[in-house]
Amino acid sequence: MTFWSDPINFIAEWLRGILTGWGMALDWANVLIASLGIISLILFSMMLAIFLVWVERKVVARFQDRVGPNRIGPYGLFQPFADIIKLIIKEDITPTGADKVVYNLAPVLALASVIFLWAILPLASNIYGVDLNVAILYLVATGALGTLAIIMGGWASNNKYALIGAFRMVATMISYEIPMVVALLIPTILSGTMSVRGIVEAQDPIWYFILSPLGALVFLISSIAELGRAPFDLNEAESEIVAGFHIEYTGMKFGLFYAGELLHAFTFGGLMAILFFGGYRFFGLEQYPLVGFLVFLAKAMFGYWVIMWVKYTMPRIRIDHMLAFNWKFLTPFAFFVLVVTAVLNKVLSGLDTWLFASLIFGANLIIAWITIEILRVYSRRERRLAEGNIPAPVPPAHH
Amino acid sequence: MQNEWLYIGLFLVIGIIVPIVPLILSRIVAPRKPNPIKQSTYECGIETVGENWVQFKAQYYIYALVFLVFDVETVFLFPWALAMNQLPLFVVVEGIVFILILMVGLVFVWRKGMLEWV
Amino acid sequence: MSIPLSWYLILSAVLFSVGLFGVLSRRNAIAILLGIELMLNAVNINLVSFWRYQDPVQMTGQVFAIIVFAVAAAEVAVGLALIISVYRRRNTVVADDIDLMKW
Amino acid sequence: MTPVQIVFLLTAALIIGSAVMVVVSRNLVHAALWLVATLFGVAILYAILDAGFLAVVQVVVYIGAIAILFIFAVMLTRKEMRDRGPQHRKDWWIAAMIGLLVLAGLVSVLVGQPEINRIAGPIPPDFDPVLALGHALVSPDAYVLPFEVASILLLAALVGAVYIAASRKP
Repeated sequence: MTFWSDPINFIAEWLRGILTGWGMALDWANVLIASLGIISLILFSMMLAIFLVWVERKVVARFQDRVGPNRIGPYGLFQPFADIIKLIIKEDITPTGADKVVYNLAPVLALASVIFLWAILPLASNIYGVDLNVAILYLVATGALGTLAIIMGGWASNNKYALIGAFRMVATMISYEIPMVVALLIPTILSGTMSVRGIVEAQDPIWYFILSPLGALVFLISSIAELGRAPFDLNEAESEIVAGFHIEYTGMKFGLFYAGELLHAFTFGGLMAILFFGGYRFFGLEQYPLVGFLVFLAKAMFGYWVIMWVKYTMPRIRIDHMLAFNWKFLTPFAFFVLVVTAVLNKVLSGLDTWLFASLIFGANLIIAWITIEILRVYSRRERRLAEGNIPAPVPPAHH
Repeated sequence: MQNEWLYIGLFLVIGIIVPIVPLILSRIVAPRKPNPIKQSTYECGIETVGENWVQFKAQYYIYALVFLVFDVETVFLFPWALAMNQLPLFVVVEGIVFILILMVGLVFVWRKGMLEWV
Repeated sequence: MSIPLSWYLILSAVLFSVGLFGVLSRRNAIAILLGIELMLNAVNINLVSFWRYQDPVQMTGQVFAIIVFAVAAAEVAVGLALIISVYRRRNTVVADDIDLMKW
Repeated sequence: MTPVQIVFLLTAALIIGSAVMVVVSRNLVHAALWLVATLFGVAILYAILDAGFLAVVQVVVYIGAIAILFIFAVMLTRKEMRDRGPQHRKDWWIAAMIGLLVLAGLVSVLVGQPEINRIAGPIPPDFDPVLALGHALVSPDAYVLPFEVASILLLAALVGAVYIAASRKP
């Protein structure tokens, strides 16, 4: 085994040789090597989060026709480090009446629940934490911990805005978790496995984006809501509840929430790439060393960019509209797509791969067309109703 | 099997420790000069009135309720999704019946007007 | 797997008793439901450990555990809905004060 | 003592300790958070028992849904029971006696059993518990009826709970 084809395992083998050579028991050597691997994986994700601060600020600046950070370092690249130093040396204020333990635990849990996701993320065909056979449900479970962190933070701050923000955020997250889980069922059905690595390997000739574009769309929408980003950022809603559940958090504790949010967005981009866009695969290029890793990062960054694109383009939606959109449209729609995919996958399974793909893609197109037609008829009716009820707007006297 | 979970356990432990490190660093470096005004609860510039308790809409609870039932049922669908490929078509029909029963619940809640934000 | 079956069973017995104590001693109806959750979890530990220690190829224990999940979810949904409904009408969540059905 | 046994004992301490905190803590939100810790400990136990699917389902369903529902309910009914006043009945010691009695009874029954100290056999290497669970839940000659009945049970719970929670003051 040469170094370049499989660097991680090469280093692991090398370390294992050294450690057992020192007389360490093989089990403990394995645990130590696994810990080192975990620490480097987490540190990589943390460095990525720091880099993402720069990416986010630069991209939003470009969307808004500004320059963005450009003073510290080339293209402002060192800006996030300045931010971190600032966050660390800021005084940490705990409001009176806060529940100290829960208050301090919440930001840690919020960031940790995102870090936990990296345990199952296959970064390349041979760089992954663990190939869990229930990985899909594991990522739903980490989302549950994130929800818990938010409600803990909102409650422990002893602030009305924080509690309202937490309630809104949790209502959003739990509502949109249903279509997200249903969207996760679609790759599970198509590949017949819950291991993310198995799902990536199963997308051999055809990405699942082709087999289930609607599933990918549902996943994108519900993950944006899960992240609490615009247009679903009711939890922050600066103009109404100032900043939502993290209003009372200062200094590094706020920093943890912020880093968690950015890393979460990127991780969802990565999951999007893994579940629907073939993960680290790119037309056979992934056999070359490191290419798979770079391909994965590029795809994840693209997913992250789409999430940012939506965020900085759309206005905020009202909370009743948001929840109604989920329960009255997205959830039934996701279940419908799931049923159609399951039936077609079963009925057409004997066919040739490309025929299978084109039939299932066609079915998706038909569903999309029917849905859009129904929505058009419905919205026309609603508009008529609204126009009938509301009196014509009175022109303003003068400004 | 157990080795995978051992790895996950290690990951959870280290994943909790890593976010604590900057907090400890900040605890060491950052100044600490608390005073009552600084520590008062933020409320758009006015004094806080009353406790942080505010009357919540029961609507939040209804959404959580609907979510609970849906969550349990969609989790049940995962074993079905896994086993589907190796079992006859009848199994797909079972899953569809399962989903239809779920949809009856959604339609009921919808018809009752409980999904409206009143 | 070097753990004797008895460890699981005793752990689950302790958990069950703690839950039972919670159910019997608490005044708040929500706290009583919390105790019931503990008892259900004790039951589930038993089911899963019997599955593992008998014949893992027979999935009966796990299937039962899953049914218990569903029952727990249903119980919590209806129980908390009742408590909230009573709270709205009578403004109390103390189980002893909820005596509508006593006479 | 093997590492697995140490992990088990730590988990057991977590479960029992936080379960005790659930039943004694005065603040109900704290009690609910301690319940989360207990449930997480039980999830670790499932992972030790090779029931990976149940471990994640425990976190998804119990922590992600049931605990959240509990916290919501506590906050919705918080005005009246604000941690003032006694949280336990006056005759709580009777409850403690009953609890201890039940524990003693259970343990005495357990101790008499012949196979109580056996060690679990290995899982067959090519046996996938998750897949087997899927087969058991949906194949017609296994547990398909409980599977569908569970769905109807949950439907009934949803209908009943929404009906109760939605009814306004008369």
